[in-house]
Amino acid sequence: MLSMRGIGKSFLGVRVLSGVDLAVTAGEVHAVVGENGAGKSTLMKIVCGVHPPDEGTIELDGRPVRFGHPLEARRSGIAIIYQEFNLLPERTVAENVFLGREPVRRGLVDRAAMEEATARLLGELGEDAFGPRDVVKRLPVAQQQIVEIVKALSVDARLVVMDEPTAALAEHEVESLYRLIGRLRERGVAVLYISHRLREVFDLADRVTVLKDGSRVTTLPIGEVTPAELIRLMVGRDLGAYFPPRSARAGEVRLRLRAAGNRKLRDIDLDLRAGEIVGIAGLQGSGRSELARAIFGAEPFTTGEMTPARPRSVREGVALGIGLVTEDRKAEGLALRQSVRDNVLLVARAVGAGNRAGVRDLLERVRLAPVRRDQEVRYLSGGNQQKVVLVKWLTMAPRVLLFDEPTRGIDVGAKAAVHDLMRELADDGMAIMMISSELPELIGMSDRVVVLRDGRVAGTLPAGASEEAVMRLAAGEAA
Amino acid sequence: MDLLTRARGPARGGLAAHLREPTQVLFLALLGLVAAGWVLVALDGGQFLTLESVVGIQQRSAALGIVAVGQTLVILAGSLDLSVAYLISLASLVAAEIMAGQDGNIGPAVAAVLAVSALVGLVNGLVITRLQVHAFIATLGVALIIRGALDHLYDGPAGRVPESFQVLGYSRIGPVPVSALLWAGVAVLAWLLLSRTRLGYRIYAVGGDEEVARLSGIRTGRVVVLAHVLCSVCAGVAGLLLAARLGAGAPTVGTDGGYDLESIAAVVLGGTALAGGKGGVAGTVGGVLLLAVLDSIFNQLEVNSFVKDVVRGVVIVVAVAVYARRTRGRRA
Amino acid sequence: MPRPKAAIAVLAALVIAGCTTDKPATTQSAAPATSSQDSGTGAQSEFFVQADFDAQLAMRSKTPQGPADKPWEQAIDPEMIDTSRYKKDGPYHLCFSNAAVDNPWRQVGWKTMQAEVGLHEEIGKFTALDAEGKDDKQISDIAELQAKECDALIVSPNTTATLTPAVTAACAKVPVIVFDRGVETDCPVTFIKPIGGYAFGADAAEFLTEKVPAGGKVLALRILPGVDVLETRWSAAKAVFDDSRLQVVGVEFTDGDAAKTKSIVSDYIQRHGTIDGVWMDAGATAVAAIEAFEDAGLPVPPINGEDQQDFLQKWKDAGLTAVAPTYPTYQWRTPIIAALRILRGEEVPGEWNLPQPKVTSENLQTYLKPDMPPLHYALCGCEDLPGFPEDWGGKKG
Amino acid sequence: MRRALPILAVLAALLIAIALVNPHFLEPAGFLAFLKRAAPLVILAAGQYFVIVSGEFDLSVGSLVTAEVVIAARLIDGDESATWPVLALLVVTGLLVGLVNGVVTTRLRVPSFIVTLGMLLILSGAVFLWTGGAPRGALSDGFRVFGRGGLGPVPWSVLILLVLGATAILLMRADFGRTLMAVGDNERAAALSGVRVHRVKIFAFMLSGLAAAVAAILLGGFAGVSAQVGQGLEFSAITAVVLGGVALGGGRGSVPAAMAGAVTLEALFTLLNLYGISGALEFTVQGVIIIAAVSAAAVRLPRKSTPRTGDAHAAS
Repeated sequence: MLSMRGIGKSFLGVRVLSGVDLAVTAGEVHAVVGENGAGKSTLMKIVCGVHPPDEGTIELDGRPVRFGHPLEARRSGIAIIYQEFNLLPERTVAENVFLGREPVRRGLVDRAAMEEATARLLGELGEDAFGPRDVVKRLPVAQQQIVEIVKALSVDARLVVMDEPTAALAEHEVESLYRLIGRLRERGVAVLYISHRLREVFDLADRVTVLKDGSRVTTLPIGEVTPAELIRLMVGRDLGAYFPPRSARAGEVRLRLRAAGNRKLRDIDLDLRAGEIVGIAGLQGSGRSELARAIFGAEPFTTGEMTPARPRSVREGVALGIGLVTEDRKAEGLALRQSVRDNVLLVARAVGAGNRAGVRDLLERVRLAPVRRDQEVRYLSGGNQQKVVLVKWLTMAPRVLLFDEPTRGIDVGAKAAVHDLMRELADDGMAIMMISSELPELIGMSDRVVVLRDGRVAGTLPAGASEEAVMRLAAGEAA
Repeated sequence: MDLLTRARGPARGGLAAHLREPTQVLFLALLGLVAAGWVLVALDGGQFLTLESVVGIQQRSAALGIVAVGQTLVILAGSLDLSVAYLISLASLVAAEIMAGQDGNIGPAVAAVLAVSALVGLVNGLVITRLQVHAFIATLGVALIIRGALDHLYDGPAGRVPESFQVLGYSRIGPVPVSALLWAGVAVLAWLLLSRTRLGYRIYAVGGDEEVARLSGIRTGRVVVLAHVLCSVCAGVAGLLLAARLGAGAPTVGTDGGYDLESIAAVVLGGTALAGGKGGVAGTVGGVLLLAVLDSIFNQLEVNSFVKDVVRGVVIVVAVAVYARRTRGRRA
Repeated sequence: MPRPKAAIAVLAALVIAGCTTDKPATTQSAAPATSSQDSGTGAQSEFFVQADFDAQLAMRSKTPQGPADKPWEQAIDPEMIDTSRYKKDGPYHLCFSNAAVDNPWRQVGWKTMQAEVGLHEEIGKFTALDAEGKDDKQISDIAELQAKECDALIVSPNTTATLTPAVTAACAKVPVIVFDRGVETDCPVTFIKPIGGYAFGADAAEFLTEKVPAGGKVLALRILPGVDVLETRWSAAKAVFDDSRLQVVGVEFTDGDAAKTKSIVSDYIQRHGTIDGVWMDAGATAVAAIEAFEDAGLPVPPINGEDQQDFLQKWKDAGLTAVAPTYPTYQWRTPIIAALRILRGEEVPGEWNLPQPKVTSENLQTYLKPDMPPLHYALCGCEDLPGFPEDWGGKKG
Repeated sequence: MRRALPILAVLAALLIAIALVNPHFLEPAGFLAFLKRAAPLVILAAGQYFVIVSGEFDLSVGSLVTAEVVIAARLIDGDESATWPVLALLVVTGLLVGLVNGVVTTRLRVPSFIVTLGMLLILSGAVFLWTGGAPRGALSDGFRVFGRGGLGPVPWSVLILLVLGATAILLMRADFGRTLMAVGDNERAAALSGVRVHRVKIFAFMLSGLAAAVAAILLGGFAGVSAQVGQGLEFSAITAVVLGGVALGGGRGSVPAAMAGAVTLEALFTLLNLYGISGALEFTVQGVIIIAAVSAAAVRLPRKSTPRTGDAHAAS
């Protein structure tokens, strides 16, 4: 039904996809798996008309198509459930589900029909915790996710794209989703299913396509592959991938958590030592970023102990010598329209301290020296932007530095540079905590890997642990 | 850092939980105010809810009410309109000049007013969406343009409205003036629009989250333009009403009434978020009535106008602060 | 849009006059308008009515009837009206619909009226509503007051044309007294006003023709166009200037804004080297105009102001050649007096023309009251009222 | 500075056009007189700049100017010895009004448009309530010297403008200014860098209040007491800032450009008058120019992308 050939896509010179082929037949559940950064979401956005491909062709029922707008894709019967919710919090469930194509009777929106259809879809999902008239902002996140699914289903799509649909769902909700997908399949609807959770892939999919580094590795019927093989296909990579050598010595404890918790985290025990890089692994929603934010003081711990002290605000965190390189650089790390210099000095200026005179040296150290310091940050590459964020914290000579997805969205060369810098900093005696969804990176960089699940520590693995071991702990099951 | 965390906090329990909608708070406040007015005026030796004062409240709020309903539409769409005051003056003059005291000219005059105001709204909307000018500056600029034209062409009341059209401004059916009926009509139409038509749904969507609306296939620019056209038409209708009341067109009637900022204040007082996407006509009607009742009480007690300004300012800020506390923040 | 000829005429007048209008920022002013007439005053205002002009100029020399020490009770050429049908017993409930209290003139007047009310025990109740300068609100106010069982209704209209229907409606129910601005109907029992704008404008203009040498350059400063009481002042002045050998080098609008006034005068001084006389349609910004000359290091030419204390003080201190025609605030006493007469069934003038004295260097000392605030109007007729001077913002001398 | 270039070009063109009609304009005396007249608006624009660059509005400055002048007149009441204490009080009042605006905006999370609109009503009501509807009292000569007098040929207001303008530029180069920009650009990133966002914004509002106080002192000094002195100044100031290429929404534009915007606006008024454009149509021209200037800027600089939905290449 849908066939894509030779799809390629770059963003600002960073190649995200190249030469990807993908074919989906009616009534098929087709899983797309791959590590973070493998290009899955970009591929899905191309399917749904959010981004046009740079190269390659898309055919629908044998006819070439080119979607300039999500609406065009939808008119062709392609619906997507986004990873980020695309809901209006102030509107009701039904209004969200039918947004942009409200049923009309005699010129007026037919609310009854709308609500009835929504209720029916909710019923099909076995969802009775909320109804079509509930306002979305009052629903828990999991239920909002269901609204998102219902919204996609309501278009009578021939192809439904689901991007990590279960990330926020509870167990029984996942089962409803299974049933629903089964029903879609019966109706001849094709489902493109993206998930990290291999169990779901094996439960649901007819075929699976593996992506790695923006290319397709293989497409197989699900019966021809075992979970272990699939993981190997996803994560297996050139053994030549280089990570800086670990240093053996871990020094004094810089930061100690005992039974620390807040709304999202419970009973966290964790030690960060000078000279050590601790990796934090876990599935989406396991509390990885929340842990970093809590330590930093942005969303403080409310219970338990933290030594030397439990910061109640960002400024207290900074005063304790803690820095946070945030996950979303653009939304939380940088003032994009300000200069490199202004961004680098932001923390120092905000707290009225820090090593300003040494900024030139620091920029040199991270090899940003050639960049003009009055350049606006938004014109820099992702890698250089990340270095700006890093230098911002280095001006404070932090004792503990937390990295949340430090290499997301930057190219390979820049990744290596960031890795080298992190190790260099650790060797200089800094305590480093690193969150990454890319397991090879996490394992390659970390002296220890702490795995989180549902806001708790699920286990700790030593350096050099296998990706399978990490996955198993993170998923809480034998995958 | 409450900036980061408070937005996620849950709503408070108890009574507050039942009063989550600003509209409910507002109408309670309105009731309270009427009661307080009753007591205060009674203590002053007067009677608050006489036929005349009830009629007065309605007459006073009709014009502002109509403008505010229009303003609600643009604010819900995430925009705002500072040009309504001058447009009202323009509309009153266009109406009175074309009518020129002749009954037969009422039809063409009304049509001309609606056309002129729709055109102004179209310009507002296009400048905002096509030229990507911030609504504040765009409508301020259009306001200046209209003002220049008005000052250039008129230096005092002009035109004449025939007796038959003044019915709109003066007659009443029982305790309900025709002007209030007109206001109610406009409000009901706007309510229908917002709650029963696609355009209404899209106005909420665009104001709530332009990106979500766009991804849902909504042509966001077109929605903003239409909202502006409707808002300006409302201002035009208010201009017609004022022309009927004044018996002539007046180049200062809009600005004297302060309809630009006051209509925005009434909308916000009604619980509609200035950022858009949240609120509705019911709140605006309540907001306008609250201001009118406040005015009426002050009038009865013969409080001077400066106290009124102070109280009005405080009421608006406090109301919005209360709504801000009450509403849960959006997903961060 | 069809446009009546009158409006085109106004438009032409405006263009020719090269007017400027209200904006907050100070600006340099327009070049003097080119004009077909040598006097530079532009076309005559559409508000100009020759008969009224003649009548008002004539009234200036007539002796008003009534007590000389109470000009607010005097009337010029009164045509008395029988009011016996309104006669009733007290105590009375008087109502007042005020246009606004938004400038010092109205402020002083309003204080004076309230004090006048206090003088009369037979007034049981006095209800006043302030329309805050909004026509629409005044219309509602008048409607609301009719319901309050007023024995008489006093109206100070915000604008002439637009308040007419409301006043007409009120006439059917209560005796109505209109003052300051008029309405376009005869239905009120009496209309109280000083002689009027023609007299004001002519007084000032005649003074300038007398004091400024022939061929001298005169600058005319107006507040804003389109206000009837101000238009008459200018049209009278224009008539006088057109008849004289003075050269009007500019007619500018100041919005009553002191900063703008000062800027305009400075610009004219800069451009013409000197200005030989300044005519103003209202005195509020006269001091600012004077300061423009002072700041330029020039002697202040003959100028007119109004009876505000700051101008009178400046006049005295700087020894100016000046005159101050007035629009007396004591007219705010008269409506109360008229209302009581009407309710007692006594005759009142149908059109109550109050005397309109002017302040000259001879009588300046009588009107100058240093203990009063600078924006106080000297002709308030309030000196004998209880609460004077504190209630008017003055200090006890 | 680079972004200030277009507005400077427009300004230069306007000044040349004025000089063609009025050669006297380019003489020192003529130009100083022009600057003197422009000074209050330029100072207000600088104050408004701080608020706008932090992503907020201040609609209260116009009525604050009026209130300050009326307060000064009533308190000084012609008494020379009261001059300095009252000047100090005016400055404190300006700062205080800014403080309230800022605190209500940040702590109570009321949009600044509404807060300052409320403040506008409250100030104009309260001050006339206090004086009984019209200004009372008189300003002393000592007070008026700042708006009227000069140091030799140079008016005080021009000197004050230069000092305040330089201070504003320095302030924007200092830590405060840089963090203020960052707050206006990305409030969340600033907060996560330890910036006290509330405090920085409150300070911006206080600077706007201070600018209004100084503008009031200059305007009151120039022409004396008047109830209309501040009318419409809030819109003029915002217009001037926007004309200088400063984006509403925050994080973009420079303070010299904002001040240049104010001078340009003033030059535009002057020019329109000089060329004898009917005073009325002047507004029309003004409106067209403002929309044209801002839309030209918008077309050059595409709208700030919303970080909410994330960006494409950050996702897998």
